[in-house]
Amino acid sequence: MAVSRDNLVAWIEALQQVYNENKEYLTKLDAAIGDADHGINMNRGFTAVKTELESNPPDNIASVLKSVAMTLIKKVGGASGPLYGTFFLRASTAVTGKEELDAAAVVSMFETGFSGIIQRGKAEVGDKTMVDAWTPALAAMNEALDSDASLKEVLEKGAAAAEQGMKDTIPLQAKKGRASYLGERSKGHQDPGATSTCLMLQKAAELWS
Amino acid sequence: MAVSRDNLVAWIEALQQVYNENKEYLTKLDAAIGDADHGINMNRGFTAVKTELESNPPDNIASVLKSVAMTLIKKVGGASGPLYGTFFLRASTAVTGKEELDAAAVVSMFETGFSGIIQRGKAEVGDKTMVDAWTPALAAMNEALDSDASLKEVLEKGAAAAEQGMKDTIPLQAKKGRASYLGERSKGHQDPGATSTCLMLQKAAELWS
Amino acid sequence: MKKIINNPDDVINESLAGVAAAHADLVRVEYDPAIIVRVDAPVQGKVGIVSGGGSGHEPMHGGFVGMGMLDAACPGDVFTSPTPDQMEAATKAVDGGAGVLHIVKNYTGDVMNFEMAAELAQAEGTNVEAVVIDDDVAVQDSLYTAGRRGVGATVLAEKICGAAAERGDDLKTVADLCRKVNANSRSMGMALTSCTVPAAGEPTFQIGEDEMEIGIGIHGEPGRERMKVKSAKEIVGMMSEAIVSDLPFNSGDSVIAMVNGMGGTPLIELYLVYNELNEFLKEKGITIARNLVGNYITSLEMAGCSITLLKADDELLELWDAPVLTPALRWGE
Amino acid sequence: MKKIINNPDDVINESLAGVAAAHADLVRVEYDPAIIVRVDAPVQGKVGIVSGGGSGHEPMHGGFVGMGMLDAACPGDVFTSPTPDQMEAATKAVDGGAGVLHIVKNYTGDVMNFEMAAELAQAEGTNVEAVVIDDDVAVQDSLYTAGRRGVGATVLAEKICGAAAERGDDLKTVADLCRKVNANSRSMGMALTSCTVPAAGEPTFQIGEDEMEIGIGIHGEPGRERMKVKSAKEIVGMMSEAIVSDLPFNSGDSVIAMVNGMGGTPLIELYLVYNELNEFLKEKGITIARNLVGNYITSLEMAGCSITLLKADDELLELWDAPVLTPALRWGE
Ligand SMILES: Nc1ncnc2c1ncn2[C@@H]1O[C@H](COP(=O)(O)OP(=O)(O)O)[C@@H](O)[C@H]1O
Ligand SMILES: Nc1ncnc2c1ncn2[C@@H]1O[C@H](COP(=O)(O)OP(=O)(O)O)[C@@H](O)[C@H]1O
Ligand SMILES: [Mg+2]
Ligand SMILES: [Mg+2]
Ligand SMILES: [Mg+2]
Ligand SMILES: [Mg+2]
Repeated sequence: MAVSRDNLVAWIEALQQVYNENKEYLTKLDAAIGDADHGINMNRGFTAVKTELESNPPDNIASVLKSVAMTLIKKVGGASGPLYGTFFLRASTAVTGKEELDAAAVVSMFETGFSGIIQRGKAEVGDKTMVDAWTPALAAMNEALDSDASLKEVLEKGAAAAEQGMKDTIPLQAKKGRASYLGERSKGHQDPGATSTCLMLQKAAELWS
Repeated sequence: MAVSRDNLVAWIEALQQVYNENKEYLTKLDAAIGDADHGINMNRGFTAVKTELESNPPDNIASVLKSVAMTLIKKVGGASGPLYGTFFLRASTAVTGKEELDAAAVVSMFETGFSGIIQRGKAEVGDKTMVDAWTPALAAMNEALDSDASLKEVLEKGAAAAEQGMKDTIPLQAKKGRASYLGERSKGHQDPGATSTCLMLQKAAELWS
Repeated sequence: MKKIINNPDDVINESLAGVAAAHADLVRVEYDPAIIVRVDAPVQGKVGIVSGGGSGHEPMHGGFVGMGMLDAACPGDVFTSPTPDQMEAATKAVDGGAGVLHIVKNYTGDVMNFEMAAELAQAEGTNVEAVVIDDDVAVQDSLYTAGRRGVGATVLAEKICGAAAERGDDLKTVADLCRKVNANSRSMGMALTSCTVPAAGEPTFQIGEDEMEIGIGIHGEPGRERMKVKSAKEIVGMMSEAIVSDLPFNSGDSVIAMVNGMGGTPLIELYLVYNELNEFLKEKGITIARNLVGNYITSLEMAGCSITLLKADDELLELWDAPVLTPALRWGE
Repeated sequence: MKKIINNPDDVINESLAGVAAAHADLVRVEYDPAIIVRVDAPVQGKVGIVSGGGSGHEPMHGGFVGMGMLDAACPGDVFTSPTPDQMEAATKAVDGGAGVLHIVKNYTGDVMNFEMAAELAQAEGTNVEAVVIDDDVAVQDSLYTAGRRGVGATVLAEKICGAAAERGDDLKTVADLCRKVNANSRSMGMALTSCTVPAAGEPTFQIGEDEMEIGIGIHGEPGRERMKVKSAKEIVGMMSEAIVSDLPFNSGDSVIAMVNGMGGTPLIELYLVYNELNEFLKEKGITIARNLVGNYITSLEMAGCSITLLKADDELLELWDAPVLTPALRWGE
């Protein structure tokens, strides 16, 4: 399949449900090494995103992403607001004018969005952030693309790698974000932002197939 | 027996131990219908009393009582400070110049002290205060005196009546003191001040025999 | 018990030492007997104002000692009335020749101890008047009982009488003003949690995770009723209705309103309560002319709040607005 | 969860409405996006000062808006950085032509959101400088991490920069002063209990009846170490030692000292802590020139306290003493 504007909107709207259902879970993870609000932030953000998409439906893929970005930037705050906001803002620039996204275009969209996360947050792999989910996910997706996998296969590989990356954050000592204040004590806990990223990719893999 | 200055001091010093041992008990009673400090107050007061008697031993019965009074007035505060303080102050006026107290003199000492409690606190029988322990105790002691009982018998009758009076405070609705703020809800609890009075008389009955 | 203290027996003296070190420009502290005195006391020719009560209600009373408010405060043990010798020492220390007003909260202990102190001071030639504050509508008033408790109105009375004394009013005038403030004030409190007296080491009362106590006293005395925790709007409605109907406060009245925290409730909630109170009074046609929102008369670390309303007129507002310079309250000049 | 609130989602707006109603003489409140602005903003020709951060730290920042301190505050959700559109609106509202200083606490979220806001405001022609406050010695500083957290020094920086802006200093001077305050300040906090974020409904962390957390953050972030509750003297010793040795503060230094309550700790304990701090510093030959004791930068209803020291010189003391008129801090004139 190729991802249309409506497929994209369906994904975003599904994310609202995902973060609503995982609100407590993400918040619990954040309570352990942060300030107990990541689930609340993501849920508030995507609830606002859904409302905005419904009341002002943008008519193409790039403008959907831009609307998501602006809402997240306005409504989330915290670290994840500017990070995911910048992600969607950048992602939209990768798909300007496109009516449909094939596997390569989807990966390029994610990749461009991810470059915004890096630029905004300046985290590196191993810092125990969402970067630790995105990095292996993008590597896996690019590898799958290289072997001509279908969109579904590409996304499933990406989601699986994100999940692994998310789990791999557990032993890490945080270097960026609130968890870094804990030093050694941040070890042994899964990063909430890596978890919300993993959920995002899992939903895409589930829907775009 | 007759009560000498030393017997009096022995009683007061024993009261220090009594209130120390019953500190939690009296405070718990006060927590239910007051402000959770009656045991603390009595213990603080009689600890100071004992220290003062040891460092400045007064040489006669009246001056022992006066010393106790002044210390209680200075160190206790709350309702029980002025009440017991006035009690001992008045009691001392009833024994001026005496070297020994027979049964009648002991009862007269208590009775005069008690009149100070009434004057200071203006409570009546049934108001759920220490007055409800003193009133039956003095009645029982006077009755025993009339039938020529020994000091020991007089005090035992008094202590028993005080105990009954103390228990009889349980169903009462408080009209005076902090417990009165509770209205109906003060019913079903034993009055802490009646309890400290009962302990005082019990100790006298035990020691002066 | 979790507190940042050393020995429970030393809490008050060590805390007083902190006050002395922090506010040497405003007050001086004496320890035996314990009193907090305005740094320039006695002010010659000015009526002295003394208040006091159990500790654990900070900033009341020590935090209100200074220009335009109290001349001295007597800190008792936690939740226990101070003793006559403290009150006598305070009275002497602030007697500038124009007499001394004792502002006494209506608790049996406070009243009796202040009575004894007034007798002592008068015997030594100081003119003393005492006014007893009893503004708590949670308690049934009656001639045959100890009457209502003194709570939030004490803060308002101390501010207003302090201003009157500062402008030179005589003892009778200041005392009458105190009675006027008391007569026109009503309060009510509520608690979500108990407090723990340091020397007791355990919470004064047990309360369920979903319960609150309406009509609580400032010493953790049980209140009117235990009930499930309600919304802020309902809580404020219950308390305000009881207050407004008691005096009563009527449409067209102008009030000084205090939303007071019990010590463990954050400011964000107190402002939310103030918003509800403002809405409630607006509907009744009552206007808030002045307000205080914060922790002024507390119960150690108790979570909860109280509301106090004082029917105001031009005289009271003028005295309210007069300058005050104390550790806990300052404005004007 | 026990709080005096209505719907958890409405806490901030309803509390802001209370602030607006209580302090209409000092501030005005806007709701979309949410900002608290000095009533006479923009002050022409004066550098505007904007701060902000998650809510739940009241009185910071909204309680510090007014003459001599902040021109505007941006209240985020509880413990969540505000959003760039709030910061942009605040920046515009206070721009009197002399530029605007953003005082930012060093948290990834706050820093990134303020960065985005500054880009937006600068794009529209407002001159913006941002200073990041990072005074918390509980956190290891390093080039490779997010660095230290911003805590108590924020209050001191807001007061001092506010005074500088009020006397007419230009943007660069005010920003340099802010950097100077930050460079000379160190803080550390501790907690006895957790706080509960209203939307989360449960305590942020579990802590035993006999435990405390040293080095806690103002959002309930775990600290340096969990240990048995110690005496006030030991607690103050641990925190002060960490603070003093970090800068370091030396014998002969004069400091502005803040003993800050986390929201659920009563004033009686804070003064006791101040007493211990005063003793500790005296032994080191360090003098407290000015102090603040109270709840200034809180964590909802958390029980605990923090200590902040700022090495003071004549310039800083003069700015500290300059008049300030805000809901939570006022003196001078
Ligand atoms: N510099 C950064 N770069 C990338 N991701 C980051 C960075 N800082 C924090 N994060 C991510 O943000 C997550 C926390 O988000 P959230 O709880 O919503 O914000 P806050 O920490 O402000 O409360 C972390 O779990 C981490 O994955
Ligand atoms: N007016 C009164 N007359 C006699 N006894 C009283 C009066 N008011 C209170 N009491 C007694 O004082 C006791 C409480 O003493 P205490 O707890 O030490 O003081 P406080 O109530 O000030 O905390 C009550 O249990 C009651 O017996
Ligand atoms: Mg978080
Ligand atoms: Mg009591
Ligand atoms: Mg008491
Ligand atoms: Mg946050």
